[in-house]
This record gives sequence, structure tokens and C-alpha cells, in this order.
Amino acid sequence: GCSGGGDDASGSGDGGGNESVSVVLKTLSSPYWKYVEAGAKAAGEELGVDVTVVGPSAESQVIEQVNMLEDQVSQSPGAIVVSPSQPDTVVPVLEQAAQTDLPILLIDSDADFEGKTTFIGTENFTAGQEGGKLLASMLEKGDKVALIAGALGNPATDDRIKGAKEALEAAGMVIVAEQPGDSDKTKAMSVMENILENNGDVKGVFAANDDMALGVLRAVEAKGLDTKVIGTDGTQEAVESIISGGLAGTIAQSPYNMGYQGVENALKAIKGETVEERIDSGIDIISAENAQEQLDFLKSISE
Amino acid sequence: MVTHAGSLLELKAIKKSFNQNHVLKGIDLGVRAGEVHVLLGENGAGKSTLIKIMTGAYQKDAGEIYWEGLNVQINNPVDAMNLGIATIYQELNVIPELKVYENIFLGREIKKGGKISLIDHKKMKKEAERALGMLGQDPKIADRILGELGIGQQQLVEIAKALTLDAKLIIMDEPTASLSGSEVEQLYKCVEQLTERGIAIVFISHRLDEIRRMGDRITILRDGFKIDTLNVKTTETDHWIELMVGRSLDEKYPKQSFTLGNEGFRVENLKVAGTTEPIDFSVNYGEIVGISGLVGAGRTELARAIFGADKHEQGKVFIDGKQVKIKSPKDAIRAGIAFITEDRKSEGLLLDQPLDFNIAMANMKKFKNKSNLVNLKAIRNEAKNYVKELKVRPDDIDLHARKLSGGNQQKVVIAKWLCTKAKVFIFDEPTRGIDVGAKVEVYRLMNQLVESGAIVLMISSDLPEILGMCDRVLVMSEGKITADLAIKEATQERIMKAATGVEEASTEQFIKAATGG
Amino acid sequence: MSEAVIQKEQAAEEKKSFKHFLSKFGALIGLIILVVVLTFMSDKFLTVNNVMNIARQSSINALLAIGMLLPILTAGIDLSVGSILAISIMTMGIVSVNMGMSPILGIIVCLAVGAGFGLLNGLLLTKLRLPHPFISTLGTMNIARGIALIITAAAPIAGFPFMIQYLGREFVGPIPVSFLLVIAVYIVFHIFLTRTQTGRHIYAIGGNKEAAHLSGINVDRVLIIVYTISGLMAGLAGLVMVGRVNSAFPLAGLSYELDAIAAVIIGGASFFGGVGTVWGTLIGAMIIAVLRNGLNLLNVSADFQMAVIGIVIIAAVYVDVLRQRNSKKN
Amino acid sequence: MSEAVIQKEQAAEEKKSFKHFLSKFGALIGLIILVVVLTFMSDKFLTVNNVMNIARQSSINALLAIGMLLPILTAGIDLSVGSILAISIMTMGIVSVNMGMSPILGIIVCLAVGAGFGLLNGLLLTKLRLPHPFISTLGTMNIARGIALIITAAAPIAGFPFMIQYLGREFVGPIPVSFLLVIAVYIVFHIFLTRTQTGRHIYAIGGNKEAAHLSGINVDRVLIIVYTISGLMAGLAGLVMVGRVNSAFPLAGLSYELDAIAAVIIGGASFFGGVGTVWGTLIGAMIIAVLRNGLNLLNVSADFQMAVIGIVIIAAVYVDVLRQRNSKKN
Ligand SMILES: Nc1ncnc2c1ncn2[C@@H]1O[C@H](COP(=O)(O)OP(=O)(O)OP(=O)(O)O)[C@@H](O)[C@H]1O
Ligand SMILES: Nc1ncnc2c1ncn2[C@@H]1O[C@H](COP(=O)(O)OP(=O)(O)OP(=O)(O)O)[C@@H](O)[C@H]1O
Ligand SMILES: [Mg+2]
Ligand SMILES: [Mg+2]
Repeated sequence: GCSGGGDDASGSGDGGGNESVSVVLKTLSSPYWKYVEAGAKAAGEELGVDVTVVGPSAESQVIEQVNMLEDQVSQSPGAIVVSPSQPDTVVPVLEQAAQTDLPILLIDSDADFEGKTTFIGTENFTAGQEGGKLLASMLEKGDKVALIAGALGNPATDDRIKGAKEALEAAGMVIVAEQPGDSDKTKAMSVMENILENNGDVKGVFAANDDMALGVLRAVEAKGLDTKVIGTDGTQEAVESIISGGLAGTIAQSPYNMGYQGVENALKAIKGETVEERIDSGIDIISAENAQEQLDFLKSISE
Repeated sequence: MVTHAGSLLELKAIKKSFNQNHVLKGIDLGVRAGEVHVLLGENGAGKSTLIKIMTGAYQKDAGEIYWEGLNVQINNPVDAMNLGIATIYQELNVIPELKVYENIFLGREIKKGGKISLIDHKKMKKEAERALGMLGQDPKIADRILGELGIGQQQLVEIAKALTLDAKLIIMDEPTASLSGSEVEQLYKCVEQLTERGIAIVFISHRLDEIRRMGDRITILRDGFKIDTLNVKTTETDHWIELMVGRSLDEKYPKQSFTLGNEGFRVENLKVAGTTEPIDFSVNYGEIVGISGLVGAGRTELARAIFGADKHEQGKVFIDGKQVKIKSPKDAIRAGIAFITEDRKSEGLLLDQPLDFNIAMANMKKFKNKSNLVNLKAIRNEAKNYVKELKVRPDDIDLHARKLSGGNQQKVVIAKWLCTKAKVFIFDEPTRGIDVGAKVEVYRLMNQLVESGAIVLMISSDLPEILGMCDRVLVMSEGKITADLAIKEATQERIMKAATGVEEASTEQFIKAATGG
Repeated sequence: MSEAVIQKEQAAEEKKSFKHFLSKFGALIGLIILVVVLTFMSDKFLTVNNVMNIARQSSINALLAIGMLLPILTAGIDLSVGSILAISIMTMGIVSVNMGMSPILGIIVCLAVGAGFGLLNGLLLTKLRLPHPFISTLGTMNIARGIALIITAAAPIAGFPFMIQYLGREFVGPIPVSFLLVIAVYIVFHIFLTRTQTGRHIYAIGGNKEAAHLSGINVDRVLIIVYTISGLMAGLAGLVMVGRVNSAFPLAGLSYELDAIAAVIIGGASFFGGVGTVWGTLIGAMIIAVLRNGLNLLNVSADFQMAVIGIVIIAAVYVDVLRQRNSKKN
Repeated sequence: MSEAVIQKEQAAEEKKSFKHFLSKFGALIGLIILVVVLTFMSDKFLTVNNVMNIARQSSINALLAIGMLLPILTAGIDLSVGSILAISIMTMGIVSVNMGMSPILGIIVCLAVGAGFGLLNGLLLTKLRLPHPFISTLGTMNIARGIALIITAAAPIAGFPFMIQYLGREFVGPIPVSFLLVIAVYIVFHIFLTRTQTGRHIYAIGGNKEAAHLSGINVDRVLIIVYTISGLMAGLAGLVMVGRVNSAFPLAGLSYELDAIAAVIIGGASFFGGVGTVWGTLIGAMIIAVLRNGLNLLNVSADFQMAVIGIVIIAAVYVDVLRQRNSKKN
């Protein structure tokens, strides 16, 4: 269709004159992305928008995500909200889609695409920096720290590690190990056990996601150490761990807000209202002080 | 040591061993153009090993090979082919998934001209049809998938492959073992034509009558040595046997007669899937019953149906008057039936397992001790006994079945079934590929089985064997039993008539073919 | 022979050849059933646009699968195709984007690196006499992925020149170039496998390696060719992928070997070698692509998609099993 | 027989049995070389503590691998073990954490779900007569993972009762319980495979399915047992994993089948069936674990780790190839 065709299609297809928004996420198989989905769906309910949320079975299924995006575009929704696993990969499809004046919003991870309506989120690099700062604040200058990365080549976890590294080094920490945990709790635990073999005096660990942080924590606890472990994502399991004195903290990138604001602003774009070019969905630094609050919030959104 | 000037192929002091097993201990052999040179020796004597050295399948440890007077190295099958040596190996060497004509031209496909040089399927098919025709086969089978053919026809395809090679020397390692009747006859004709054209044939066979009919010279191997090379026409068969086994053999068919007992085994109204007429027959204690017929007559199918290996549509089986329900081989074995299959490699053996495991496989239950575990020592002991009893060589029960010679593999399969202590033994071509000495052992074993109260049925395409060992013979043709003859009234003519269901003239031909005389 | 008999035989022949056709492309029935069901369930499914989407989405897997067919025909396997895809496109990116050299050189490098790693697979298998290609290609899978990460410091590369993007991106009329490429490649493979000596030898080796050797076939040479071609196809699939998404990233092709193997097996090839066809493989790849696309159109959620895909894979093959059983009965 | 002859024979027997031992556990040499090299490269490597680390880290894969050995012995494969692990622990989590039922019930559910999905694999293969377990287990792999995601809405479950955690978490002296479990399981499997009727039948089916059938072996029954046990072991591995990390998550065990298969093959088993031992598999699993541990100790960067793993896998198997070649020469 031509411009504006999206409205017609969704109007006739779904009845009730509702606008429709397609949300394509990196995956739907992890708590973090489930929060994004929850936010998007909540916005849909509240604002009366038909929201479709899709995502491949794993973040590594990059081309599958592109296929899903294509399939969504071919259904002519009112707007597209997308969070690309590999930012560059979605650009050709988006360029194609933008020819029909379809509003396109990026969330969580930005892409180098001129025609986008907005980007909603925070840089993963920033999240990593905040994590690094939080960890440094709990340690002394010159303390040994370790970094647990995701699968190498995953831009989100790679960026977090870069950010954390910069912040830790700036704060005068000594990074003694940087090893991959493949975003897998069990692997992260094994990796940490092995790191502790070499460096029993590691004082702090930054992990690129909460699953790995919890695995690391397990290895640390087994040794009876009080090494500070910081994760990223702010999942419920991590927050509960903070409350019970396990993890030292986690960096939450407000996944729920991203989803909610994504749909909210998509609707604005459909209606022709102006949307800010860049929307910061905010970072929550969660530690023992505010963990309970965060937990209540998480529980409320997952019903 | 006599060397023959003008030999096409000359082997000198060839030695070969596998690990500690010295198989060939210095063999000399001269093959002349236009002759049929027979190799004779017991199972495991090293015949196949010797020819594999000629064809580049194995590497000799020592010795020299001369081809048309020149010293040559044969390092791989291609070298042999380039010299003009074609081979039909003892074990089928075919690609079941490919078509017959593709098998015939495997490795030397006919190509169209031009730059891309695509394969010329049409031409290959035509040539293949011609070669199959020479062997008296329906040329149409050239276009069929090879795996769909029976084992005998597959063997003929291998022969056709050698025929199309334009070789100067064709080696045939027991080519007739899985053929019978007209096919063997066709092969003889082919060999005659080939030798007339000056092509030499190296021929391995355990069928002495066939050797006498076809062979020009015969070389006898024993214990890794060459014993002698003789002129076939001027020497006695008994003399060959003596040289081959180191002693003289009293009788080829040690038939023993026992008093006929009650009916022990009966098949009633059995309808094999895909056939029209049901089958009935019975076997009494104290007799050996043979089942004769041509290739494809349905004997194996009948045995498989009885044994529960294939589904049968209807029918009852009785042992000692009691009906036994057989839906699977497991049921059959439990009921006390043993089935010595005709294709040892694909249906009988675990090629990459040791002999003791192979022997115990069909009756693991027997070796369970009180705690329900398998007693490995008992298996070893039992296997050792059978290996000794059947004279398997080498007698090492840890050896993998793959490493045994063909005849010895057959003995292991027999041992496996003896181990089940069955009551009813169905032998399907039990002496295929085993040497004269071993054949006598198998026959004696059958006698023993009958004596000890077992029921013995023997499917065989070897008429003299049927006539020599059985008390009664059932003849099959096209899935039906066409005759049930006491051995006294069973002449070769009558059997063949029943087997072919055609007029006298061609019956005679068949007899000739089947008896080699 | 009487005329009646001749006619009967001809009829039988024809019947046989249709059966023969079905027996070769049995999975076709599965595909047809799938298409019919999806057409009923979504009115978007059987539109030109969507069919072209499927064609495009299937192309990467179709190229990997046709490469994978060769090792499987020889009773082998190639686990490394996804990693080889990655190293091929990363080196292409380095040459034609980072170093700014000619796109043609980039394409050549991409294909050459793919073929090179395939060659490595073949050499490891035949020269080191490793017992099974599972080992050699599992090794190469890790090595190639590792190198892809090392040489790029794990960073993606974007902004490829148009020429490189052409295959994966452009259309001829409504038809994606990548699908035309797939068709062309499959035709070439069909001729290669049925009409050339090496092609037939691939089947022979899969059917009976020992017999092939004794028939004078240079088994090692054929195996090396097989794995080299599989690597080359991984490189070509990478080229299409880069065109499709205008970027190369070192985790590209992760676990793609599974889809490629699945396509080959659904298409009727046997793990025991010697059995399998080019067109069967294409159908296998289409089944997977149609299924994924259909589930997306129906907005089935990712977790349900997984379960459904599992069921459909089994069902598609089971349809073929049923068909074969029936045709045997008659 | 003279005494000299008897002595000679005895000596030969002994020599043979050592060779036999080596030929059975050929990969051992690869493991020893690896250990020696790592001991030289890191002084932390050969410490009690670290050895116990390796023992513990290897246990999940070791349990999956011993389960995987059975399908491979029958010339099959089980791709679904990782997914079965996931569904087993998620159902255990639902029962014993979410629903707060007894931990014993949870453990029973975990093992039963594992065995149940294994049984499904076996039934699909034998009753539907699917041509190869690759298909049936690929299907189950997707189905089980999908269900694991659906029933938990992708959320992890933490806070398991102590009894459930015991296996994966506790120590007896310095020795992790999980490793003691592995040893016990391996001994049981050794007895099962070498000394029981069904165990021997597994080898027979792998060696020659037709011959096994004609020897009265109920092939279908044995195959069903094989896949059920493989599923059961996936459940048990899951139990250990939950104890280890005190949480169950639906993506647990993703692509673990590759490591399990690799352990079995490195341990000397053949994809063509009939060949492979329990202790070889243990060595294969240890090689993988030692390698991963060593790379962490040496703080090798992530990108190099992949490449090194690839090279070592090939090298470990190649050492075995060389040994066999030499032993043939003598
Ligand atoms: N690949 C091998 N490895 C070890 N031993 C072998 C191998 N091939 C053959 N042998 C041994 O060599 C000896 C000779 O075997 P060969 O096959 O040459 O006998 P043959 O004379 O052809 O017997 P048959 O009449 O039974 O075919 C046997 O003892 C056999 O066990
Ligand atoms: N694998 C097969 N595919 C197709 N037809 C077969 C196959 N095996 C046997 N047949 C056919 O089945 C029929 C009976 O064969 P069967 O093997 O029972 O004969 P037989 O009397 O035992 O002969 P043989 O001496 O070959 O063992 C024949 O017509 C044969 O051509
Ligand atoms: Mg022989
Ligand atoms: Mg027969």
C-alpha cells in the first residue's frame, strides 16, 4: 500500500477501528524481554491499540529476527517497534518499509537507520558503566575484579563489558580476568570457579547479565567469600537475590518502560503527533536499598 | 621352483601376515594367458589374501610380481586395473543404491565428448545390457537399482562388470557360491569364450566337480605354503584333497541313517506374503529333509516366514504336535527353531565384534547367572568349544568376525545357532563357500543333530549335496512345493522337472548345470 | 508379445515412473499439505508478496543445505557450515569495507575462504584419517568461529558496496535474485550429482566405501571435493546473507548447520549415505521456510512456534514414511 | 603343552590385554598429554582444589554423555537431551517450588519427565518408523524446549529445597557428590552394557540390526529402552544442574547435545554403531572439561578459546588415530 494504507488495513482486518503496532524483539525466551513484552502489552490495553509482540527463540537467531520483521511488515501494521539483535541487520528491511511512511521505532538497541521515528532506551555501554561505578563504590582502590562476558560477538553484552571495564579502570580497580560465560548460568559458575582458583582474592565481579551474575554468586558463596557481584538487567531472580543478601546489585534498563513507551510513541506517530527523536527510558541502579521497591514493581507487571 | 616362460602373471615368494598371523609364507604362482588357473585350499588357507595382493587391495610384505615378464608394483586397485586385471571378490563389492549399469561401469564411467564431459548414461546402459545378455540375464535389469536384486543376481552383475573391463586376467573368488542352475552354466560358457580369446582366469572354488570341468591347472595352498601346481586333466580329485587337507578324505557325504521317528515339525497352510498358494509339509525325527529349487524359487522366503522374520498372512507351525505362535524371530527361537541364514555378512554376523559375542548373541539368556548378569567367562568357554569343534581358523575368539576368511565366518554363524540349543534347525545354503573338509564337518554335525533328536531342514542349491545327505527332498518352484520325494525315488531328473516345471530337454541342461557334470 | 501385453506394460511403466517420481520427492506431499493448511489459516499466506518473502527467506538455508547434501551422501556430516559462513563474510568485510578494496575481490575472498575451510575439513578427514567428519568439522566449527571473532575483535561490519549486496537484496521483477541463484545452483548440483563422474562417485562412496575403493575410485579425492564444495556453498550463503542484511557479524550462521541438516534429511536423504536428491533437499528447505513464515503470519508466539516446528518436522517425515509403506504394499 | 609354552602364552595374553586396554581407552593418551601440558603451563592446575573443580564441572556433561552413548552405540543419535534437561527441571521447579510439594516428589517428577520424553523419542522412532533418530529427536528437541518455555512463561525458578540441591552442591570430604554420582552411574552403565542381556543387545543392534533381529532380539524394545535411558540421564543431569546453580531456567542445556556427542566420539565410539565404551566416554567428557578449565586458568581470551578448543578436539582424536596405526604396524 501507499502512505496511510496501514491504517486502512488494520482497521478492516482487526475491527473496532483500532490502530495496530507490531513489536519485534530480540527474543521472548528470557525474563528481560518478557518485561518488554509486558510493557508493550500494557500500553496496548490502556491506549486501545492492537499490539503484536514477536521474537525468535534466541538472541542469536539474527536472521530469523529479520525474517520476522519482514513478515510483520508484509502484514501492514500501523507502526513497527523493533529491538535489533545485530543493529545493522535490520536496516535494509526498515529502509524498504519506510518507503511506505510506516513509522519505525527502535527500542533497547539503536540502529544506524535514518528514517526512524525515535530510539527509546539507554546505551548498553552506559549500563555497563553504571555497573562498573556501582561495583567500584563498594571496593577499595587497587582491588582485584573480574568480568564475565556473554557470548563474544553479542553486541549488547559486549558493550556492557566495555562500559564496565572503562568505569572500573577509571576507578583504579585491577581487572585480573575477563572470561566468557555465554549468558549461561551454569557456564558462568564454572568459569568463576576456575577464576577463583587463580585469583582467590578477587573482590568484585561484573557480569553482563543477571543469569551469569547469579551463577558467579553461587561459585563465590560456595567458597565462603564475600566477593561483590553485580549483574545487569534487573530480573526478578536477581532482585530477590539482592534482598536476601546475595548479589550486591544490578543495573536495570527499565525494560518495561521501553516496551510501554515504544507502543505509546508508536501511537503518537501513527496519529501524526510529534515524537522526540531520542527518549531515555532511564536506568535503575538497584542495590539493597531499593530492591524491595523494584521487586514489588516487577511483581505488579507480571501479574 | 618351476617358472614358466611366457607367464602372463608371475608371483614370486609372496609373503603376507596380519599382526602375528602369517598367512602367506612365500607363495609362487604363474598364470598363463588363456588358461583357467584354479586355487584350491582350505578355508583360511590364504587364497583370497593372495588374490587381494594381485589386485592391489592388500600390500604384500615381501616378494615380487611380474606382469608379462616385467617387474611391477601393484599399490592399489587402479594399478591392477591399468595392467588389465579385473576382479570379482569373494564378498560382494557393489553399491546397492546405484543402478545395475552404474555398478558395472563404476570407476570408469563412459563419458560424452566435449568440455564438461558428462556421463553418457544411455551408452553405459546399452553396454551393460550387452554384458548381462552374455550371461543369459534379462538385459532389462540393467536399469534397476542393484540393491533390489537377489544376491545371486548381484553376483552376476559383478561378473558382468569384469567382462566389460577388457581385461587380460580375470580373477574370480568363488563366483559360483551364490549362483545356481542356469546362471552357473552361463558363467562356464562365458569363461570358455574368454579363454578362447586368450584371457587368463584365476578361479577360486570349493566345488570340486566345477574345478574339474573348467580348470586347466590347479594350485593347492596349505598353511600359507604352495603345495603344488598340477594339471587338472591328468590328476585325481582325491589327490587334490589329500594335498589340500594333508590327509585323505574317506567320503564326501557321510550319510548316516537313523530310524524314522514321529512327526516333529509341521507347517500347515502357511501363506507367505505376496504368494498365492499356501504351503504344507512336515518333518519327522530321524530324517534330514532337503529343500531344492532354482534361485528365486522362494525357499528363503518360506524359511523366513516360518521363522517370523517376515510377516506371513496365515498358517500354523507345529512342533511335536503342539502349535507354536511365531510372530518374530524371538518367538521362533523361544519355540526352539534355529535359522542359519544364507547371507552371513548382512544377516548373520556382527563384523566388528569378537567371535565369542557373535556366537553368544542369539542366546544371551543362557549365560545369565543368578544375579541376572551375563557370565562373560561362560561365554568365552562355550565359544572356545565351538571354535574347536567346528575347526574355525584362526581359533582366536577375540578376533573380530570381519578378519576371518569367508568359510570360517560361515562356521561362526553355524556355531551361533548351535549355541541356542534349538530343536529345529533350518539351514539355508549351509555349505556355501566352505571347503570340502569343512563340508564334511557340517554334514557330520547334521547327523549328530538328528541323532540327538533334532529336526533338520536343509535348503540347498547343490543337488549332489541334497542327494547325498537328505532322506527326503521337497522341491519348490515359484513359491509352491511341487514335489515331495523320498530320496530313493529322487533322481536328478525328477527334482529338476519339479523345480522348473518345464519339458525334459531343458531339464537335462539344468542337471548338467547344477551338478557340474 | 501381443499388443494388449505391450499396452499393459507401458501403463505399468508410466505408473511406475510416477511412483518413482513420488518416491524421489516424497517430502513434496508434506510440503503441499503444509501449504494448503496455511492457505486456509491465513489469507496473507498465498499472496505474491509473501511467496516471494518465503523464497527469499529460504535462500540462505537452501544454499547451506545443498552444500550439506554432499557430505551426507557420503555418510558424513559438516557441522562447520555456520562458522565457515561467518569467517567468509568477515574476511569479505575486512577486504571490501575496512580496507576498501574492490567488491569483486571481496566476493572472491568470501568464496575462497569458504572453499578453503571446506578444503581444510576434507584434508583433516582424509589425511589425518580422523574416524568421522563429526570430529574434523566440529574442530573447524570452533576454529573458524574463533578466527572470525579474533580478526574483527567481535565487531560487526556494515556498509557493503552495492555489488556485494546485489545477490541478497535485489529483485528481478517480483522475484528475488537470491532465489534465482538458488534455482541456478540447484540445477548445477543436479547435473553435477547425476551426470558427472565425480557426482556419481559421491553416491558410490556413500553406498559402499570399500567397494568404491576397490573399483578404483579415489575416495580421498572425492571426499576432499565434497567438503570443499560444502565450504564454498557456506561462503555463497554468506554472500547472500550480507546482501540481505547489509552487514556482517561474527556470530552469523550460529547453529545453522542444524537447519541445513534437517532440510537434507526431511528431503529424503539418508545418514547412512548413498541416498538423497537435490530436489528433495530443496523441498526440505522450503518446508522449513514455509513453516517459519506461516507461524509468523499466524502470530504464533516463539515458544509455541518451537513446539509446532518440532511436531511438523516429525509429521512431514511421517507422511513420507506412510507413503512409502503404502507404495510397498501395492 | 610344555611349561615354556604356557608361560609364553600367558605373557602374550598379558601383553594383549594391555593393548586391549589401550585400544579401548585410546583417548586416554590425549587426556594425559593435555594434563601434562596444562600442569606445565599453570601451577594452579594440578591442585586438589582445581581437580575437584574439574570433577564437578564435568559432571553435567558426563551424565548427558553416558546417556548419549546408548543411542550412538545403536548407530543413532539424541539431539533432544539439552531440551529434555530443561523441561525436566522446569517441571520439578513447578512441583517443588511453585506448588511447594515435597522435594522427593520433585525429584521423581524430574526423572520421570526426562524418561518420559526419552520414551517419546523411542516410540516416535520405532512406532512411527521414522527413518532416523535425527528426525524424531530434532522434533522432540523443539517440542520439549517449547513446552518448557510455555509452562513457565520463560521465567526462571529459584529457591529449591536442600534435598534437591544435594546432588549438585554438596561434598563428601573434598569430593563433590556430583562426581561420586557420575562414577556410580558410570559403573552401573559399565555393568549394564557389558553384563546384561539388554546391554549386549545394544551392541548387537549397532553392529548389525538385521542380524540382531534375526537372532531373536526385539530391536524395537531395545531402542525404546535406549532412548528412555538417554532421557532419564538428561533428567538426572538436570537435577545436578539445579543443585549446582540453585535455579532452573527454561533455556538451560541449550546446545548441550553437541558437547555430549563430542565426548562420546572423542571417547572412541563410532557413529556407525556397535563400537564405544563407558570409560572412553568418561575420558571424552574429562578432556572437554579439562580443556575448558585450563583455558580459564590461563585466562585465554574468549575469541582464542574457541579456536583452541577446535584444535584440541582434532588433536586429541588424532593422537588416538596415530596410536592405532602404530599398534597395527607391530
Ligand atoms: N584384514 C585381515 N586382518 C587380519 N587377518 C586377516 C585379514 N584378512 C584375512 N585374514 C586372515 O588371513 C587368513 C587367510 O584368509 P583368506 O581370506 O585369504 O582365506 P581363504 O583361503 O580365502 O579362505 P576361504 O576359502 O574361507 O575364503 C585367515 O586366517 C584370516 O583370518
Ligand atoms: N530383495 C529383494 N527384492 C526384490 N525381490 C526379491 C528380493 N529378494 C528376493 N526377491 C524375489 O523373491 C522371490 C523368492 O526369493 P528367495 O530368496 O526366497 O528364493 P530362493 O529360492 O531362496 O533362492 P536363492 O537361491 O536366491 O536363495 C524371487 O522371485 C526373488 O527374485
Ligand atoms: Mg576366501
Ligand atoms: Mg535362498
